[in-house]
Amino acid sequence: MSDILKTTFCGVKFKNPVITASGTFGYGLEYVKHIDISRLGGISVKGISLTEVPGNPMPRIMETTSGMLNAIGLQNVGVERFLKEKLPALRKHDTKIIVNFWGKTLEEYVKVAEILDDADVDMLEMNISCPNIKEGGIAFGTDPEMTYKVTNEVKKVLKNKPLMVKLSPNVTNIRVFAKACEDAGADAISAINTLLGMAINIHTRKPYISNVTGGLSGPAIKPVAVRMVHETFSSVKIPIMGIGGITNWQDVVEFALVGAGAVQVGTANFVDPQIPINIIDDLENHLKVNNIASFSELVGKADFSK
Amino acid sequence: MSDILKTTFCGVKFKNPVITASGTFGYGLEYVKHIDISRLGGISVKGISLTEVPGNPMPRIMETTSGMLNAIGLQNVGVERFLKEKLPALRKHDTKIIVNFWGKTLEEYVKVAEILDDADVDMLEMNISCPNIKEGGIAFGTDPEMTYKVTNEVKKVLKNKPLMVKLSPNVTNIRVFAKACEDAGADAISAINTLLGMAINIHTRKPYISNVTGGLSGPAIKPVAVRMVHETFSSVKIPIMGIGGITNWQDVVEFALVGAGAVQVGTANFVDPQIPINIIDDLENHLKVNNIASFSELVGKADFSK
Amino acid sequence: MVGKIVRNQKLNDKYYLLEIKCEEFVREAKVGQFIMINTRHQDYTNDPLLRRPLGVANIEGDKFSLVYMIVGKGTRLLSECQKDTEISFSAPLGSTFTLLRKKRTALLAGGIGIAPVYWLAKTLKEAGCVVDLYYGGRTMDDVVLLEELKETTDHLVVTTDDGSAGIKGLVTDPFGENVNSYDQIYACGPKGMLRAVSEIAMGADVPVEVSLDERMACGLGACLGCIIYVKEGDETLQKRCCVEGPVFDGSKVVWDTVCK
Amino acid sequence: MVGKIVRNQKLNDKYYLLEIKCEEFVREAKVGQFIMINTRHQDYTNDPLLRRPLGVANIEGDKFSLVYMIVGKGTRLLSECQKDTEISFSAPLGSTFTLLRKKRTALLAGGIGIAPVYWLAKTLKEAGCVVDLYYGGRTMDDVVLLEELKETTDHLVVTTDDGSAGIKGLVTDPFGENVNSYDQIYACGPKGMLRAVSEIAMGADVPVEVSLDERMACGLGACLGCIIYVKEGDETLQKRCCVEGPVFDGSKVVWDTVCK
Ligand SMILES: Cc1cc2nc3c(=O)[nH]c(=O)nc-3n(C[C@H](O)[C@H](O)[C@H](O)COP(=O)(O)OP(=O)(O)OC[C@H]3O[C@@H](n4cnc5c(N)ncnc54)[C@H](O)[C@@H]3O)c2cc1C
Ligand SMILES: Cc1cc2nc3c(=O)[nH]c(=O)nc-3n(C[C@H](O)[C@H](O)[C@H](O)COP(=O)(O)OP(=O)(O)OC[C@H]3O[C@@H](n4cnc5c(N)ncnc54)[C@H](O)[C@@H]3O)c2cc1C
Ligand SMILES: Cc1cc2nc3c(=O)[nH]c(=O)nc-3n(C[C@H](O)[C@H](O)[C@H](O)COP(=O)(O)O)c2cc1C
Ligand SMILES: Cc1cc2nc3c(=O)[nH]c(=O)nc-3n(C[C@H](O)[C@H](O)[C@H](O)COP(=O)(O)O)c2cc1C
Ligand code: FES
Ligand code: FES
Repeated sequence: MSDILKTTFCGVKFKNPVITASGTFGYGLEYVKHIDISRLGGISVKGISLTEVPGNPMPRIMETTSGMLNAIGLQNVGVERFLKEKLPALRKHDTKIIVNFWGKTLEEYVKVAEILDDADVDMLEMNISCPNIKEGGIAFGTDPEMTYKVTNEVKKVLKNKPLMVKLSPNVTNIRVFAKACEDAGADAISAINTLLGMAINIHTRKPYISNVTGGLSGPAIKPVAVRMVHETFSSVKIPIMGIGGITNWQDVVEFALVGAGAVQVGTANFVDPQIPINIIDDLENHLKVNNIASFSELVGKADFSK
Repeated sequence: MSDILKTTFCGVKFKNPVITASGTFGYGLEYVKHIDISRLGGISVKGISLTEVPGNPMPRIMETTSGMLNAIGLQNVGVERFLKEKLPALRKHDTKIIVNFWGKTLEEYVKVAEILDDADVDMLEMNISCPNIKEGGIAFGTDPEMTYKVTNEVKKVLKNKPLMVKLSPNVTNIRVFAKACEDAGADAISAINTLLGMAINIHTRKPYISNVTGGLSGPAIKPVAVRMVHETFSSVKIPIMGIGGITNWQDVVEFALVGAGAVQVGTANFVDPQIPINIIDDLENHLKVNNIASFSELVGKADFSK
Repeated sequence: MVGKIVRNQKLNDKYYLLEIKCEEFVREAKVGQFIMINTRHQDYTNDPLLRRPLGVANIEGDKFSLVYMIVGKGTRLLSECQKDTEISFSAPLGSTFTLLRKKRTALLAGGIGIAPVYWLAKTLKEAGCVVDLYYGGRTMDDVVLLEELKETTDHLVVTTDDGSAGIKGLVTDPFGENVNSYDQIYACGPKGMLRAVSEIAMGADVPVEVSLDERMACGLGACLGCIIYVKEGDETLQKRCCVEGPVFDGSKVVWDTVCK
Repeated sequence: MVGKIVRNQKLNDKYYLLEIKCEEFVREAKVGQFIMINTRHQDYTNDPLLRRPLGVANIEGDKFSLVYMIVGKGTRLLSECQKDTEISFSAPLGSTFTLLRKKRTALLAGGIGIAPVYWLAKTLKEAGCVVDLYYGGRTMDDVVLLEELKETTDHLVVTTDDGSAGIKGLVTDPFGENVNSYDQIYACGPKGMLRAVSEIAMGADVPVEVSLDERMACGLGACLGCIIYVKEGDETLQKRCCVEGPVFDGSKVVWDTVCK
């Protein structure tokens, strides 16, 4: 392994820019039997909250054309159990750990952040964009003032860890939200979370997802994600982690060109757990063959001249 | 052909609820060589404006995973030439004609509507949601007050024709826009137009679409469209025409169950011009086999009980 | 893992038997486990997107078999795969049936539920058990591989809803009459049937293991899309069908949350 | 329309020849036209979504041929289609080459541009024309069907960028030297080449027809995705490559808008 993929993203040194996305990679450990997770640039773990959360009733997932709907409802073991039961084992693998977290209230966001700030993790990713829970989450992510407020309050208590804020695509103008995050002191932005979608079983006439609506992810949404990363890149100076429908190295280059300093692979981990590893190998090969000195040379280099 | 598919939608009597979507069916005549267009419930023609419009520079289209991007830029012959050169030939076919129209300014919207109100067409569909033009269009469709205003002004001049307003999915809350239309006197709503998306050619590093961004359509977006029709149905009483990713009769039933009183088939016309005809045949068969007396019996009948 | 298709045999209009050669897989697989299989050309099409869960139905030498029913696009694509092409799938996944020696066992299969039961019957038989198989389907097309099953069972009782094969009626009826004569019950099939079987077994105080189906995205415990609620003492716990399952203790499953 | 695959022959690692039987199509097709072809199992997968435009490369009896180059997922899927399977496509689409009798004609093909030129050469030859074909490719793999082409041309000049087959250099070089000896020029290939050919022909005042490629969604004039700008008198008009094209008068195309 050469150094060509090494990527510094808001101060954190990743061995490569390919990170597995929150909610699609469990607590990392689930994949140990299937791939060598220490090959990954990093892992963003399943969204953690102050206390254990059981999530939504079943059914929670459904495949759609080139995508899937999910309404897991942020089931997680809570921050204490995560730190005690999951993190130590995960830390044995040489990869960066990003903790995706959320709260039902402003106070909860701040409290979880405070706890994580002192934990042995590399970066925090604040989820204000989960479409599948009633309280918190999306309510913070679809109102620019709330976005500013939660980012600002959380930033105040953080002494050690960089804060990345994960944005929702279910808004009229993502630039406004990106700007609110930057103004409030966020160190980075990740985009996008899932698009709100829905599917009905025409035989039972019931929604395929018990929560009625769910988040749409996968290759189907990639064009929307690329557009939103582009819009975000053109409105803020802080780095952006690009997410949405990535399944191969070409997709990663596409996101980099519109401004993603690193990327997350989500649904593709279900399609084949080998995909992020393949992407890393193929990306390294692409850079070498084309004499591109480092991944960062691609970032924001799309050519918009006529 | 039996009567089972006959559908009255805001006063207009369609022989069936399957209409071809604006921009995907030209002025209707292009398809005459390929299918019997008189089989269709109706045709929504390419978006018409006051004067001829050349549209955007090339390239204008690109395939994406299970979808496509387009930025045609509303190229059209203008309302006068449409009425003189296209409509008479189209009228020879026994199907309802919906004229999709737009303006660069409020005044243009009103003027085109006034002209069409006296023309031999069945219904008007006001496009306030095209993402591919700088002036007009989307500006009216992403601000609820503008939506109210343009709908209200256009409604004032219409004496003969029902007005359907076509909504954009690129908003935080489509319910607000649907309500604005209803309050302003719209007779129906059609949803959705395309999602704003983008794709980059990683070899040239240029956008695949000269306009940089384009509208995403096709099966990829169906879950978003179904969700938005559901949200619209739960917030207004006027009828809704469901659009987005429909490729078969099952999709039509799904849209009907969440509240679409009729549907439009768009990108699927490119996939195979035979698709709307197949849908009509299959839908009729489905109703018969299941002893459903009419299409309208399906509308809004999704079961949201737990 | 990657294997080579040895045969992809149509059993009838609905059912197929797919035999795949893969030494590595055969070494690891245990009875009751399943795989996530790619039904499409992975590199250049994304529809269908996810892999599909299928139970391991048999193992022989360096080959394993799947039995699948045509349901939607994934299984239809699978049915078109040609002999000798390579196909990719996960390592064997999930929990296993408890294997017993020299016991009296009843196996119940409903429709495509025969897949894991087929291998289970063979394994129990080899371990000296008495193996009675109660196998129900909607019509005669839903009961397959009867010749093979006769060889690996002591009694084979077939039922169909319409009486087109075997006894007319539900598979739980003839089973219910004999439940007391068994040391262990195993079942795979529709959830309603598994619930009924579990209730009969519990009534007779016979241990029962069921193999449950849930929609799955990852198949390896990461997505939390496949939750089954299970009682343990006073608590109701969330179990992942793909890791802690698909085989569960039928007496502990909270059936009201599973059957809807 | 639906036809049956007679053969899907690999010519080399990049190029395939697909022969399809369909009487109805053969009756209607004219030289220069193209089809929109389904490259996938239409009912149950939507990726790739759109049909792909391919030029008609030959017609013989009740069969027609396509020559295609592997570019992306559509053409890759096409290359896997088996003999005897049914394949669906549109009726013949678009404009045609102007057919002449007993004239001296030069045909130019660049790479996969050979597809419509192949049939054109045959047709002109049968009409008593002198047919000189200038055929250029990047390497020897990009010039195919040479044996067949020799039979239907009077002179066949092959060029490659790297000299691995024929003359090393651009196809426009040997053509440019002879341009004055022709009554009519026809060309199909990359846009840059078509522009160069058109400019050479215009310089020598010889009429030139070019067959242009644009991305297409509908192929029948409805989507307005395939616009080509063409001068008529003082006006610049918008033409649809799929209806008014793909064959255009090379001297009228506004090349600055086409080549980017
Ligand atoms: C552990 C396990 C073992 C299984 N073993 C077998 C077997 O041996 N043989 C067999 O024929 N079938 C088996 N099934 C069911 C099989 O997975 C589905 O029939 C199959 O996924 C349908 O896919 P499709 O693309 O044909 O249908 P589609 O309807 O197109 O599938 C759409 C989506 O729904 C999911 N889905 C649909 N039906 C089911 C179902 N019953 N269970 C879970 N997910 C479903 C699919 O995975 C996919 O994501 C098993 C399921 C599980 C969970
Ligand atoms: C009128 C016409 C005639 C043609 N005749 C032939 C022929 O005879 N033989 C042949 O090999 N090719 C021909 N082409 C080009 C051929 O259509 C493309 O190579 C093919 O569509 C690529 O599809 P893909 O899925 O393999 O590639 P992908 O890259 O996956 O295609 C993605 C999208 O881009 C479009 N696209 C990609 N390249 C082209 C291109 N060069 N022109 C137009 N659209 C493109 C595809 O249609 C698709 O929508 C013709 C094109 C046109 C317009
Ligand atoms: C099953 C599932 C669970 C998810 N859970 C979370 C989560 O807990 N927190 C979060 O921020 N995003 C979550 N996401 C969103 C993903 O991290 C990612 O933003 C989204 O899926 C788009 O990327 P993709 O198309 O590559 O999947 C989840 C997505 C899926 C499919
Ligand atoms: C090439 C193209 C052109 C379009 N032009 C118009 C238009 O002129 N006016 C309009 O209201 N919608 C237009 N649309 C949007 C469609 O009518 C439809 O709302 C959208 O494509 C979603 O439906 P689909 O997924 O079935 O295509 C266009 C769509 C496409 C693909
Ligand atoms: S299928 Fe993902 S956790 Fe079970
Ligand atoms: S491809 Fe649609 S108009 Fe030409």
